[in-house]
Amino acid sequence: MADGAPALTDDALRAEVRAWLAEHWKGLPQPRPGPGGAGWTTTPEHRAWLAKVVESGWAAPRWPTEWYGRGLADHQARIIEREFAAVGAPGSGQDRTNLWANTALAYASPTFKPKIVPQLLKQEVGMCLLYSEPGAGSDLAGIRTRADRNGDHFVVNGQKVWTSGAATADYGMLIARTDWDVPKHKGISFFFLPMKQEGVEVRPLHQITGESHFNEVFFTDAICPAENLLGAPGAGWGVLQTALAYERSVMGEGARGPRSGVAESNGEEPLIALAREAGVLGDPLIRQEIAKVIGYRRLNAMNTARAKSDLAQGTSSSIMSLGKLAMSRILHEEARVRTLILGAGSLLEGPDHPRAEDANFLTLNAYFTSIGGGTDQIQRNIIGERVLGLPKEPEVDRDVPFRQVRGNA
Amino acid sequence: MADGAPALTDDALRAEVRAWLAEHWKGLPQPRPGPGGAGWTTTPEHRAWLAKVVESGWAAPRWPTEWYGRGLADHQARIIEREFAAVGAPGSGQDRTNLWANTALAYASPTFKPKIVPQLLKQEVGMCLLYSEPGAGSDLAGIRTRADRNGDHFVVNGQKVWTSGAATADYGMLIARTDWDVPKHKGISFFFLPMKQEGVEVRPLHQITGESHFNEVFFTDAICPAENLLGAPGAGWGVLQTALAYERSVMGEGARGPRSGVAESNGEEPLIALAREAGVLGDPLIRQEIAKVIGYRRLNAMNTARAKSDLAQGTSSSIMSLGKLAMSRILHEEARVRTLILGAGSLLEGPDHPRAEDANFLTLNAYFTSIGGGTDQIQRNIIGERVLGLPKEPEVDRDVPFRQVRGNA
Amino acid sequence: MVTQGEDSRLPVITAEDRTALTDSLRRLLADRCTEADVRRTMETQSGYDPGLWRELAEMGVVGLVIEEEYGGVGAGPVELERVTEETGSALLCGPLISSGVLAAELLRALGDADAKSRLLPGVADGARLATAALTGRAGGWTPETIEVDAKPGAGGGWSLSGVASYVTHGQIADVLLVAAKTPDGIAVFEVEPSRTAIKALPAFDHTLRLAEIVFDATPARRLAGSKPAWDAVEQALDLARVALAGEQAGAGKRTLEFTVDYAKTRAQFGRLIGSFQAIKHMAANLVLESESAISAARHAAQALADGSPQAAAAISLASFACADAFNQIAADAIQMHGGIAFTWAHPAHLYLRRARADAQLFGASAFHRERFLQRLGA
Amino acid sequence: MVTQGEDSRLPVITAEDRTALTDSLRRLLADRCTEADVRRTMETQSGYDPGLWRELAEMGVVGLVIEEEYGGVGAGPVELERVTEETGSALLCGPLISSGVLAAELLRALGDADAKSRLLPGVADGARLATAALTGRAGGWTPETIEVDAKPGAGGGWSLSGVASYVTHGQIADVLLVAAKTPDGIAVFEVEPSRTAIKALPAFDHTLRLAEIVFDATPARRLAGSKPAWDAVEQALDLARVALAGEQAGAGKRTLEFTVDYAKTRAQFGRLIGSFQAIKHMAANLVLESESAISAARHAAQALADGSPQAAAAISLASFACADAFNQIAADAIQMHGGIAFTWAHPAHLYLRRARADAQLFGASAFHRERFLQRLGA
Repeated sequence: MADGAPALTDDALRAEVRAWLAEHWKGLPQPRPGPGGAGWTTTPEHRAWLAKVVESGWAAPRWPTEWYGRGLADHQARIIEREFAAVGAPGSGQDRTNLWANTALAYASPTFKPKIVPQLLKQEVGMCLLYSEPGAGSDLAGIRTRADRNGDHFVVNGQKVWTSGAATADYGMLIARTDWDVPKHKGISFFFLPMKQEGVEVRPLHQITGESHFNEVFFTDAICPAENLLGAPGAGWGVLQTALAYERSVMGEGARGPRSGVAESNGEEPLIALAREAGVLGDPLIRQEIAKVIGYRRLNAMNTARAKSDLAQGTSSSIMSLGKLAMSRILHEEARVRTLILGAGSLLEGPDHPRAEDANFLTLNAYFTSIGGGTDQIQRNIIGERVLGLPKEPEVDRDVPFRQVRGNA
Repeated sequence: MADGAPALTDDALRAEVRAWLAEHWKGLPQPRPGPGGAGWTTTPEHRAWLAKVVESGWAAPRWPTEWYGRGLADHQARIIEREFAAVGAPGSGQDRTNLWANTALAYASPTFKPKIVPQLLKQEVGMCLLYSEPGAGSDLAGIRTRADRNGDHFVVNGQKVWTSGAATADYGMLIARTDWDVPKHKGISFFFLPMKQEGVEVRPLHQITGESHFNEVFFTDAICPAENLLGAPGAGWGVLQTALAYERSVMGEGARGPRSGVAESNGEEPLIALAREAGVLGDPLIRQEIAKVIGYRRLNAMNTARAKSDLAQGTSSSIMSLGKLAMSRILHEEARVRTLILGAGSLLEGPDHPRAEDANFLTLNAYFTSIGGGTDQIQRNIIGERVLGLPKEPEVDRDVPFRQVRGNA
Repeated sequence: MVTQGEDSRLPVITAEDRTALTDSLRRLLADRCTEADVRRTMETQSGYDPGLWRELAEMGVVGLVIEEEYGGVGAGPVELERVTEETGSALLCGPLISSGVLAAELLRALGDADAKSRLLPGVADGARLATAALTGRAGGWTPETIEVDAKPGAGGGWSLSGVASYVTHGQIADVLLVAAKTPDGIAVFEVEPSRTAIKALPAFDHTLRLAEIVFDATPARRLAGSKPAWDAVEQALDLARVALAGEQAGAGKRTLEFTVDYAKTRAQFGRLIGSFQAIKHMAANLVLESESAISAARHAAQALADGSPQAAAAISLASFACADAFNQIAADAIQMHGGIAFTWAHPAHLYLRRARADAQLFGASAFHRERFLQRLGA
Repeated sequence: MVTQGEDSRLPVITAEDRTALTDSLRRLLADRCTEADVRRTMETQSGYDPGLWRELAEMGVVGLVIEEEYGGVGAGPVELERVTEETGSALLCGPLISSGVLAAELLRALGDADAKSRLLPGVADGARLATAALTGRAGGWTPETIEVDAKPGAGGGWSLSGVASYVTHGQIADVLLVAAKTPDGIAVFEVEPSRTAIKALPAFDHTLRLAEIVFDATPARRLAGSKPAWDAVEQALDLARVALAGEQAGAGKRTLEFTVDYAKTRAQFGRLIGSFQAIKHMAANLVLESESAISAARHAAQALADGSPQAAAAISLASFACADAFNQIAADAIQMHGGIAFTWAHPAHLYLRRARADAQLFGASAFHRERFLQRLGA
């Protein structure tokens, strides 16, 4: 036991959680999960419940007791999560799933950490990611947003894109360059930037699909207190890698499907239902294509389940890193097969043509997965290098001061 | 006119060729073309005919008169070729198609050229290519066979693979390293190596298909006269590029199909005939796949025709470089569709099962096109860089003395 | 200049004429059909630029394949294909194929002299916009998909009832030709658009206009013809398919070009992204697709011009090859651009939308692969 | 240790037992089933190594899924699949699936107590080799493809006439089970191999043995069964498919491993080839294929063990996913090796040949995709 607390048996722990839930859990008004994991459920009742969970040590039971945890091993933490899940109560397992809180716990400064960690666990603050830039898409180490030290704070100037939730966020997890005279990976620092200030301007970004889920964010002499620096100055690349690992591991499960929300009949596979409705379920060619796509989806689910089971057994699994690439194929292929099923029907769009809307939306939005959060190409590099151990490409700019890197002159 | 000869009209030229052919062409005993273009038709009658064609200036009419040519422009040379083709007489157009003779004409030394050029045009000598090595597959500049100057000759040591016709060849076109202290492209020289000597050992290479069309060739103090050097010492890479350009431009047209030689019925597309025979021509799925493959074949033929027509009109065409990549896809896809058509029948092999033999042979032999003569991956590099003008990859060994290149220490 | 056979279209304009035409057209489009023009035009209700349309008509592009005696140029499929390579490349918005090709060729194929002399001159000079309604709500452009029934009425007139859909530029057409089922097979009718109920369908390709047209005892004039009407429809569809194949080939080529240009200027990881094999090899594969599409479209045009018995096979091959090529190029182009192409402001999605539309019009790839095989005797 | 339900196979050996078994098996195969052993064995007439076969039998691998009362281990699909991952990885030659799985499971599924007690002990201890002839010359492993007719004879006996083909290891079988058509539907018969004409078929996968068997009024014993005989055949086929899926997943994984190892040591252009994106990205795609195949095979095994109503769908999914994955891995592996893999001496083509064989046995991918969809209710 990390904190020297007396060891609890699994059964005793389970009984304790059940008793606590039985006493406190009364349900919540309908929860409203935010899009893509980046938003927050913001009802006062929800926040009150979370505060209670956090203070009782159920929110992050793997964490040490001084940080709202219980210092429990993974398998006991999972017992707690299962009990919460069984009654439908949210808030547990944040030591596994809360990107912001985990990053802050690991890297925040001694003065900032006590302020921000409970707020994050209780979801009292809105958050957004400030990584991508127009000039640095796949190559995050090539960012040019700058943060210059000025006494007890940093002054931030530059631009970020593909940010969701920026308009309502209290803080953004920001990577910015603090040193231009060292190689590109070494001059980056990681901040919790206060968003609600004059120097931060948020503009909607019009996507290929016609929607605007994302923002561009412009910084003009925005101020960030020095205590909001995570990790040492210039050590931001390492902090970022930790934060990205959280994201990638969930991206294989969470991509968006069709937009229309047309109810699918009786739990049948959506593609089968669509083909039946379109009167082409008897087409042998279409049947093969449908089988392939359903197959891809199920294989990905099986891979994810196997990875989780490996993890639960203490074996680290490399399968998790495949999910994003698999999902990219699933979405693009499903879009293709939906188009095949609809035929000329796919020419249309708009609310009167929800099936076409689905197929066309998916066709475009699939790029959100195959480009966003690291392109498929980057993902293949990662799998090749980290999973298979294949050698890296010669990196021409790895040891060059960033000022001298092509395109930064 | 290159030689100041009086200009002939097209009609006069056509009449002259026709008259000459009418007088001399009596047909030949059944010709036996060698495999893959590397072998030779070797009947005495055939050689006698070729000698007559060469001496009359029809073999290489674009060449200057002192080299058996007539100094004609391309379009007049084609008139000659068409007249030869019309009566079925071989031997013309070698200024366009004879790899060996063109290479020798361009680069052979003043003393060697007069000996070798007529022999090559008359096909009195057998030839083979000595390029690839076990350690240098795609990366021909990485060869390690060495040729060391010793007075009036070079001493050759090393090993080559994927050589066809080596057992019967009189000369091999050899690339070997003559300087180890300059970057890898700069230390290579190009030779016409006499093959019939003690220092040259030829061993059959057993292919994936079970056949042995290729050899490994081992050199142990083999001797090559210095006059057999083509181009300057160390300038072999440039000679090689010229020679390779000839090969690549024909590879898109000349890949091998099925092995069995089962007669295809009545000129019907082979895949249609196969599916009909197998009783699956009504299968909608198989029909789509057949259509795709026939489509690929026809598109490639159309591309080739368009490239030739562009060339004939004096426009240089980049399409030619696509043929090899296209053929690779055609062969692999045709193998796949043949397998699909045969189903369980594809489990078999041998003379009693010629259809299966075809499908399985093609499955394996398709790699001859997708790997041999530069892999598909190399071919995509070439198209990307030379056709599209995309930037090269950083080449880590381009400027490094060959002795210091990885794997050569 | 014109020597036009009945079943084959002999070269009627020289190669030099053709080059001059495509050169002027390219210049006009570079000037008047920029990305900004396309975006502006596609947001208008009519979906075309009347000023540009007039210029195209004056240049002979609108009446390109219409016989000279009706005010056209009298050119053939080969010239048409080269022209649509240009208009496809520029993403031209408007009824060029609907009016100048599909409807005009249907009139020509039917051979109804009266209809031709009444209608073709206005189509050729661009003053009137024509289209043809040839399929029902299932799409497919086959006789079985027609959902309009024709009944003979009094005085030689007919009346139509039913629905036609995916009618290209139906909402702006002055002349409407309709394929309908009669007791003695399919026939083609001329209908006054104002006598029908025309509903504009919202198209995913914003540069396209589609309509659904409802007929309810709508008076119609049956067009005479020397061959079965569906044969005439097929002839018109085949010429439209050649035009569409050219459009796809030209648009695919342009998409590849601007994508390769981007790969030559965008740096990541300290290198131009075009130096990475992931990008370079994708581009190399697309060159093969793009060049094959051009070869296929031109070959189909030539086969049709020659009156080759293999023309239908060549056209279906071009239809699926060009559709598949353009779709793959447009899709990969977005991937190769990365995040920047995921925005509304980037032109890549306009080409992808066009690619998806073109892949459905006048028959999708699976249909054409099947037809190709049938025409090969399988 | 055994608690075996009728329709579901509950875990009968612990996870620790399973790990111990696969570990010993892996060691045995590493020692006795090297590439050299495979090449030697595949050139023998029988196509298996009797000494190794005895050791496999002693280890319990041959009788793995045979009930304990007949000398087997009484394990289920989950253990079987883990075992065939190992044998597939090593390219084991021999009748493991034919005898120990397909024929043994068919006897179990039919439930003919007499036949089971006569035949299974010999199969379980490896002394007798069994196989099942379940399809005709069209292949396919469906009732329609059966070309053997059974007629009742005197004294309760039957006689068979016709042809069975693609009989795995038919030429070395001591026990031959045959599916044949009777007037009252398909039934399964036991036939004395020496009473038939067995022709060895040359297999492209040299590690496999296939036979065509001709019956000409061949005396046969009809096996009793509590369920329709084809249901029993399907049950046996499904277990064999799980075994085959495991074999494919294991072989695919191994192929990828040695290919990646090659890419880590082979230098071209002054770099290890695995550093080129062309190679690296191909390998990354294959990791997804390989891991998906393993997941699919294991999931199918578990579904069958659980007696899940979704088991047939899961098995068909595994069949096409594993076949397609192994084929793609084996094909790309050759490309990634370059010239060296184009030689007879390189093992890559042995895996490609196995991949092609496995992709046909007991139904090809298109068949399984169709069956998968049907089992999903479509």
